[in-house]
Amino acid sequence: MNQLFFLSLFLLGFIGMLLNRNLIKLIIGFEIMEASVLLWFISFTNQGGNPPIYLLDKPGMVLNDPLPQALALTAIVIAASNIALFLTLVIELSRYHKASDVDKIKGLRD
Amino acid sequence: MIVGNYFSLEPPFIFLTLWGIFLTCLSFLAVPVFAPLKKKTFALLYLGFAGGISLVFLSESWLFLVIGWEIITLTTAFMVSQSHRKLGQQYFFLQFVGECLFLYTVILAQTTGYQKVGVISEVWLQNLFIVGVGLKSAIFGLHFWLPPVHSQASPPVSAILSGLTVKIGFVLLWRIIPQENAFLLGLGLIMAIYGGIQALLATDYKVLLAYSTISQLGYIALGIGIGSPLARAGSILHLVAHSLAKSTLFIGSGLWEKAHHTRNIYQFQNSWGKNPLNALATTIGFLSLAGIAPFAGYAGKHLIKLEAEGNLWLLILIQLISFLSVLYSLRFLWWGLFKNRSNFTLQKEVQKSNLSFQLLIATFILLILGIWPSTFSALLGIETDGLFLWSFQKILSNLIPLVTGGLLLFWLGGLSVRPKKAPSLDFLFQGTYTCCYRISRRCFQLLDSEKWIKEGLGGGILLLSQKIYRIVFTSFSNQLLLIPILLFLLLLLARIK
Amino acid sequence: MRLSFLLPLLIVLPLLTAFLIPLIDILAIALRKILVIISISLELVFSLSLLFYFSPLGKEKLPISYYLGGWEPPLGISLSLNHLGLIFSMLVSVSLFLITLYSLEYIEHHEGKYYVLLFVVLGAMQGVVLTNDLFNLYVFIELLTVASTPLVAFDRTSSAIEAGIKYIVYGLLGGLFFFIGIVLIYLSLGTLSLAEIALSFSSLPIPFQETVLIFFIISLTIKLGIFPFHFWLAKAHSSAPAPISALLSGVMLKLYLCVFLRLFWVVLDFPLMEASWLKSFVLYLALGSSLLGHLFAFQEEDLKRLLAFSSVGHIGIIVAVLLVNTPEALYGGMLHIINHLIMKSALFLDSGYFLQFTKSHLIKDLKGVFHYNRYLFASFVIVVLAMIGIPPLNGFFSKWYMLLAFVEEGIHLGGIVVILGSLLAIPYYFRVISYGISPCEEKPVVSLSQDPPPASLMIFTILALVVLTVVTGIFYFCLNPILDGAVQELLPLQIYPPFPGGS
Amino acid sequence: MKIFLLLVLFSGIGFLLIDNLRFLSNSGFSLGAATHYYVTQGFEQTGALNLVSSILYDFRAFDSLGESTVIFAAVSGIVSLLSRKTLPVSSHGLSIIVKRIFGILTPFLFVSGIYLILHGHLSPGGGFQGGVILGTISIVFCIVYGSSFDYTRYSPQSKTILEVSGALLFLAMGIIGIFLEGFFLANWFSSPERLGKLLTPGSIFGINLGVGIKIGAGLSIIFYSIIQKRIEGK
Repeated sequence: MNQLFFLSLFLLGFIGMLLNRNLIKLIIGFEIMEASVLLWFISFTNQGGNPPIYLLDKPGMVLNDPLPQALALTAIVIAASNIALFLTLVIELSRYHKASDVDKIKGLRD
Repeated sequence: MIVGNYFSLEPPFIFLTLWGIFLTCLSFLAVPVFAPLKKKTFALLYLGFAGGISLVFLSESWLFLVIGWEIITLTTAFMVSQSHRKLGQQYFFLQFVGECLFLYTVILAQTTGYQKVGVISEVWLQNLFIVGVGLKSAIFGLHFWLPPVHSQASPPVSAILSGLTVKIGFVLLWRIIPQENAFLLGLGLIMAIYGGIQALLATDYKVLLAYSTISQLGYIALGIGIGSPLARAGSILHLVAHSLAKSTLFIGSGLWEKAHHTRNIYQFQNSWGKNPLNALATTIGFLSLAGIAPFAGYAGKHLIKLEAEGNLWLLILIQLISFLSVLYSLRFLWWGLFKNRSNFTLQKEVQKSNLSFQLLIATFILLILGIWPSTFSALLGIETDGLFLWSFQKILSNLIPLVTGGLLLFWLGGLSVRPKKAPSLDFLFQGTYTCCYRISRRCFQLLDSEKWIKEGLGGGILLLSQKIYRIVFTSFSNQLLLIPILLFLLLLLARIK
Repeated sequence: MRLSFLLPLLIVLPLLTAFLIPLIDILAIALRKILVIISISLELVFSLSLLFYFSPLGKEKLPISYYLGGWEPPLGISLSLNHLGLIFSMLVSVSLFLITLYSLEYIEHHEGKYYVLLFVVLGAMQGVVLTNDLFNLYVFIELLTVASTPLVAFDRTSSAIEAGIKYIVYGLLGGLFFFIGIVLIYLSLGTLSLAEIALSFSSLPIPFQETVLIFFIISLTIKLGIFPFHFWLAKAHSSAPAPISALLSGVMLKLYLCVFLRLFWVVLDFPLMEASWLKSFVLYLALGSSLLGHLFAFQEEDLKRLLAFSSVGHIGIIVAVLLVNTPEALYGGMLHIINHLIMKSALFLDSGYFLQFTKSHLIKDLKGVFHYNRYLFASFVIVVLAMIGIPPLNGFFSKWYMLLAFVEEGIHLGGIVVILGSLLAIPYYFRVISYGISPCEEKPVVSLSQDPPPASLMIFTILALVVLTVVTGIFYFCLNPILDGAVQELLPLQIYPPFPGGS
Repeated sequence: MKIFLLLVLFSGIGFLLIDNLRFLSNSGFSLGAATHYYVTQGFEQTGALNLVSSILYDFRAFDSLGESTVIFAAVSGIVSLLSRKTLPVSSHGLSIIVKRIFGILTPFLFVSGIYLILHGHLSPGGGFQGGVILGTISIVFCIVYGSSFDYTRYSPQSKTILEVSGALLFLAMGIIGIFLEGFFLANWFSSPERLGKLLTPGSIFGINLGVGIKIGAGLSIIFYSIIQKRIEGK
């Protein structure tokens, strides 16, 4: 059931990316895809334990897997810098094309 | 993984290599006369050519064979483009197409299990090889490029193109086809007859020479196709003789063009007076081509005829072919050299040309080849004891076509034909192209018609690729749409077991 | 083992340089050039010393590995070098060395940021080649994307910005699919080390394995520009400045081929791919992509787009021939990787030299442009001949081995595509050449500057690449020991040669 | 038309994916060998209580190096793409009330950012998170006090120097590791016997600091690059 939710989120993001012809909305769709993957990753590895921080006064606690969280953190930062770059390019593009409809910008075709 | 770089050092190949280098030098000596400004470039190119020739003839590995042949193509293409750049490009393109055919055949042979260049016993592979070398060696059907290229290139280049380059394929066929091959036999017959008739009808001297090359190549193919040891010996002997004769004739053709300021054989005036040595060389060259007895071409043709004696139809056809070659040789000799001999005076300025030395050598060797063919056949490693002995019958068989040919020509008035337009590759490309265009126009009315003619040969592919480009490169969102489609396809494919 | 400290150094040195350049820009701009040259030369020296020690002539044996932070592979990240990595590391160092030298004279604005990004790209490339950890690989691939996007859009013209957008959208999607593959692998196997994945991947249920394969295939076909995803390639490669085009088309695509080789042959289950339809599907897709690439190049009127589409053609054929998966095929494919790198870099750099005299890149506007420098024009012709596959230049030998591999396995379509590719290449390159040398009455109409600028480094770079073209052609068998080692590592039914202590 | 195509495609993809990945939900997730080690012995080995931090900056510190280089590259790229003859947008900021309130709040923001960075190895947080908070301070300055406020006080050069020095600090930590422990990015100076104190984890502390500075400066540079308004003709 859980998987179904994240899968539908992923596909929703994908559909949003493909149907929207606005560049900004396109990247929002992509963000939704990315977020769904990360959410799935984190939630799947959550075994109902505590956050992976060792407390000195409570030894022997069950901790969640810390690795996916570290990986997700890295992936988020990477995605964030990618998107910053993308938005920069969109800003630059607006110097040349007032519309942001991808199909009306001829240069994006070929 | 490393291809063994083997070289075969057997007598025929060593002799052929030396012979090739000799001919290359011979035609290089003519360069200063025809292209005095580009001597250094030509020297480099001829050097490369000689290297390629030795690589091709000596190598026993397919890789080196292909490399050698491709070096030859490259150097000759550069030589041709020194005088005609566009022709050079077209020549290179055609040769490269031939190269691709040949490469594929070679790869097939190698994967079939023939790691070395040598006898191939599968007939289908032999036939594939015939097609594979077809374009490079002008086998009938793929010969269309030869007359325009050989007639338009500058004389020393034509000399090695016609004398050596087209022969490489036949040497290769000679190496790989051990027995009879009906396909090659048939092709050889057609080539010889077709080339002979075209040469008979030609009015341009160099075109005549080019067509006679096709005809003589047909003879060589015939000999390989018959396949008995003597016929094979005959064909390789004829190959050697023809290469020298044709080189001489092509170099001479340049001198004639300088002397007469035309290549139309009807307008040759007082040839003996203008350059007697060249006239002598041309005469002997043509007599060699015709296969008249004491000249070079005789030995090979004689051997092939000997082998054909068992088969009546074949013999008749071969006799017909020899008669054709006698006929066109005599025709040229009549029009070009003997018709206007009335005012025989030596003109100094043309006589001074530097080529006398090498023309003399060529004539001399042609004579030796004709009179003592057994020395050359021994060099080639062929046993021919007693086959070249003179007899009354042989002399008669030589005289009969000579005399009848002469009478026939006399009766026909020297067989004067209306001069034709010189063949050119442009014309050929356009011709095929228009033909294809007409057919395609009937099939697809909707294709944009005007562009086709404008763009030349590549137009069809160009238009096709433009259409595909426009279909594939639609809008950006459609391009992105392909990602889920492929994802879906792959997921589905993984399901199908 | 003594030399294994070079592995992290190969990655860290360019990154250090990249970090230092902004600082130097603020302190003393004049020092920047010196820093760039020293750093790139050091990188080359490190790489060459690796080659010297670990080539079959050298004393020591591959593979070697280095544990970052001292943690052994399941715990931490390790770097490792095998024959495949050695080849690609060498290629990256040498080509980046030449490209950097070329850029020193080519790039005229924002040089500081340009070199920062270039060195980040260099570090990321070395990282992709050397790393032995799946997630680390992903980080470096993303680093490549992030650092190369601004380089693609470096000219900031309309088409460059559009190219950047297209490039980054496809790059993001490719990265996302790669990440999904990593997530699937981690969730099922609980490890990220390539060697460990290689050992236990085939124990997973088959539909799951296939899903993972499919996600990686999609990701890498996007990154490689195989047919349905080739859209970004021509745009990006043609709009970037010339050295960056050479970098993208010559080096970066080869790098993704390295990832492709390592992932599918070594880490994931190649026999499974062979058993299902996936392999032949991707093979024929790549073949079709190759043919289409050449056809597109044939109709193209912009010189740089022509070169880029020709890259599509060549990458397609390389992928196809690698997927044939016989020793000859792998050998031929890797030989062509090396050769195409040299040739395409040379062509892009060469065209970059000539195109700086013109405003437009359209072929018909290039009339007489080759008269600016006859030697470079001759080099252009030589490289074109190599591209077509004329012996004894290097393109011929890879063509020969690829043909041999295709025909031996009975994939005649592949052989025909190889042949057609080189046949189609003749007219489209010759069109460029005949326009370029056609005599023009006045100097080129579109010329910006009448006198060619002094560009000795640019010329040196191009000539070096041309010399490499000829040398790797005639002495191609000198590469055999390393290539054979790499082929041995990739051969099927051979589990990844275990990294020492790796599993 | 396109919608229908997409619906069909995606229902197909969804169905096939669920079917293929059923194995995962059936078997559930279990810790791998590496993560088992992290969970049981990670804190003793590294001296960091926050296991995520210990993974990010010790076990897999190389990933973090790559990641901060990603940000570095993005900053360089954005600056190179957007740099022009620019003037800051002439905005005068919000009302005096907001300005005063943020005048009071900003030090607390700063402290919380620094806290997150310095305590990254002990509690939730770390270099990235703290750095982002530091970055937001400069964004808040822009919004509240007008765009020229921050721009005139802290020149882009000083931010660049901060960013680069953060990155260099990261590298320096790694390189010192070579000399002290023999491996690049090795955790030197860690003292597990004093677990739970501020300076226990050795290089993790330094790397956290470097990343924090770097991210803060980098985000601020990105923001100011993007909001710059282009004045035509200058």
